[in-house]
Amino acid sequence: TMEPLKVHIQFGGGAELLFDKIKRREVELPALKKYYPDCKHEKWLIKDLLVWIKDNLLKERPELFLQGDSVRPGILVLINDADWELYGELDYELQQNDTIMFISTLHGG
Amino acid sequence: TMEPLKVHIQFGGGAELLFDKIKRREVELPALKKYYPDCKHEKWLIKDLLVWIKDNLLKERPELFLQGDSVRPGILVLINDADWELYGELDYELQQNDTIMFISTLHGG
Amino acid sequence: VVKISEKLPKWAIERYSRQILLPEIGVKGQEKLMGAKVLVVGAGGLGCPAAVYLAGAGVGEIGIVDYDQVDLTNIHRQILHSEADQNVSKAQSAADSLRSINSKIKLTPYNIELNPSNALEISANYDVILDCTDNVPTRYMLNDVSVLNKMPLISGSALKMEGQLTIYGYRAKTNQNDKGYKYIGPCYRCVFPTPPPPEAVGSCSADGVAGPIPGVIGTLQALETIKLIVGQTHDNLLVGRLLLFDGEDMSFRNVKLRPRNPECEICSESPKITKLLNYEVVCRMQSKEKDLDLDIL
Amino acid sequence: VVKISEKLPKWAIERYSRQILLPEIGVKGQEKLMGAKVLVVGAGGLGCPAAVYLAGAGVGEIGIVDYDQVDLTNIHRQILHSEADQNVSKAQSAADSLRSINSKIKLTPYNIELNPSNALEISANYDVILDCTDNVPTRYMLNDVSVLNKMPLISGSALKMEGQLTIYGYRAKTNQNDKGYKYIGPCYRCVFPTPPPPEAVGSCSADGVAGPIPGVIGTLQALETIKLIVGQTHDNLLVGRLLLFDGEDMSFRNVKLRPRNPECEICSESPKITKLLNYEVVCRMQSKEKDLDLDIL
Ligand SMILES: [Zn+2]
Ligand SMILES: [Zn+2]
Repeated sequence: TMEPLKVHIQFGGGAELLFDKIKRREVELPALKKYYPDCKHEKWLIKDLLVWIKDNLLKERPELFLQGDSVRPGILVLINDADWELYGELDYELQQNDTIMFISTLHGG
Repeated sequence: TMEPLKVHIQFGGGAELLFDKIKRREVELPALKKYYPDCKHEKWLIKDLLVWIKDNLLKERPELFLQGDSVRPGILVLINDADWELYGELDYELQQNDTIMFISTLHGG
Repeated sequence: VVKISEKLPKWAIERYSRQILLPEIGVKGQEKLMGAKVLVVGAGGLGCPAAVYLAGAGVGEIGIVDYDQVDLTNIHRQILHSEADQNVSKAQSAADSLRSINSKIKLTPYNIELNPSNALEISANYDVILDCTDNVPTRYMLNDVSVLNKMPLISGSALKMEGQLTIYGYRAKTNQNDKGYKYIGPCYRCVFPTPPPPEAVGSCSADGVAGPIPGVIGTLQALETIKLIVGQTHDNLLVGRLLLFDGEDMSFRNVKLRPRNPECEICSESPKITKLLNYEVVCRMQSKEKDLDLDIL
Repeated sequence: VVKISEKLPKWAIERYSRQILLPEIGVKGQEKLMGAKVLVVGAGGLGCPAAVYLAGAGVGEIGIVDYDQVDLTNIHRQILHSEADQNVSKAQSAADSLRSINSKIKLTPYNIELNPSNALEISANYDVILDCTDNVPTRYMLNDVSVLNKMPLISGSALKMEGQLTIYGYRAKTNQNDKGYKYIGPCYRCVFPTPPPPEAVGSCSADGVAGPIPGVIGTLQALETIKLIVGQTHDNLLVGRLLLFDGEDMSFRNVKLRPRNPECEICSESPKITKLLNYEVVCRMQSKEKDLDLDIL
């Protein structure tokens, strides 16, 4: 369908500082082919979302969020409250209304 | 439909002591007319659920859970994490997969 | 980045620097904290951790009310009292501990039972009340005090492995940051118009409590008090929301409460209750729950 | 209802009665608590509340490690230290406060820096480690200690208005109540195989922290430790789950972590790491984060 994909994006643990200090966002993603005409697959994967976030939301110091084609060490990615490793990490296919959280781990005491 | 109605019932704050100390249950309710042939309405309301709970789950001292046709003072009823007063209390019509919590308020310190 | 304040002395900026660094607090927030007066009712499992973090944060005046004396069975959770404080007034023992933590704030111990004849007057000296008590009649009384004196009530409770926390009687009017100028949160009676039957009420001495349970709730009471004082708006506070905590599996839940009841007996525009009542009669319960002799001894 | 124990003396049954009343603890649980040995690493914002509730609960032996001295800026959150303790060793100050709360337990202050040459030996005297530290290299070291010594690690952290808590290295084998006999929870390296870049790491002295934030997390560390000691099974513990707390709006979230990594460098069956490393080199960061001189002064 051409219905836009709605996902909830949340940042925490300090990761929100790279995104205008906004912790919760609701975003509507256009059809993937419209956004990335050269893309080889049809549906939004988390790796596409990371690029979209970098292009659209990331305000400063992208190296504090991304490293290579993934998130930097120390940021936990959660898909609907579960570690993205349980869902194939970068290759997870986004579903309508998913909540994707990026949580920077804390080390203070 | 004749599909059974599945609801999550949760007890807390001590209310679980009246229900075999089980805090979380998943119950399947039959068609209302089957269970209460004399019932005037078609769909399960919370007031019907209270009677069903009394008949099926309540093990002891019903007066510590029910008073008249409602729950006793000091028990908060929550429909999907919101106070049942926001949804018409006894007359709320149960929906598939609803979570209904009965939380006894605490007074200790 | 942080501006130097004209009102805050240098020692305060240094001492409280770790919280002044927070955008939520800052120099302005620290000034508000140092000008704030908080009444903590109950120097037990909730009141001890609540008061210690308020004193640490530099809240200008803290009153602590408790008529009881320190008992050895209290010490596992009432962290301002030590073994040497046995049989000492809890209010006094708590105030002494707090003074050793922060000599720059005013501490007033009230070694009395708060009751309908003294509660309005004592609490009128403060901006916020913390309900850290352990019984139903006192909880209804503190609610009515909070409404009659127009002070918010930060209400915590704990029993066995569970805790609950919310703020009653919040008024946006007193908070210049709060856009919803006329908003008033529910009071205890809005949500619980009728007291529970006495036989349904548990207590820490009869049913037990794990020490960290009131520890967590009391600490969170301090946090909500600090946020309230520095001017956080009601959507960030536990106003119209109740926090449920179950230590058995470490589950926390924020549930939405009903709004203020326009017919509420005490907080509506035309209240039936206009002065304090006899709460032991209203609730058919005693407020002084003296420690029971345990069967196991 | 509660049976009298042959092992527990009468004074202990009385003193700890409020928690013995809990079915989760009982006389058997109290015996386990009094026989348990817990190492608290860090006597700061997390370690103070954690240790106070462990001492209150009667944990038999508590070791407290901290190389640092009490500074006035610590006191708002490090509740075992008072103004008079400034420049005193934090480990000593904490142990003294705990002794006044409970003289029946053994307290061992370690006024040293835990490092790769002493960490395995010191921690081998204990059953559980609490990570209440404030820096990345020490967190990786404590994880490796926990795995090499086969001890669970109760790991808390706090910064600004947020806190995180989980248990690493849990082994069902050591818990006779746990049906999943072979279950082993993930370790820190299973979840975070690579340390974060140094420039992405915040600290309480540079970024600030509200006192009640480590207060809540440290108190919950004590609760998880108590539950672990009395034999709660891993589904009730924060094993394979991470608690996220945001004090800004009082939201709590339990999120599911990945399971143990069969290829983990340290906790797999054929580990690459078999002894402690130089963690400052591995993490490209210093562990002794000395308090910065603040710009605002
Ligand atoms: Zn009201
Ligand atoms: Zn591992």
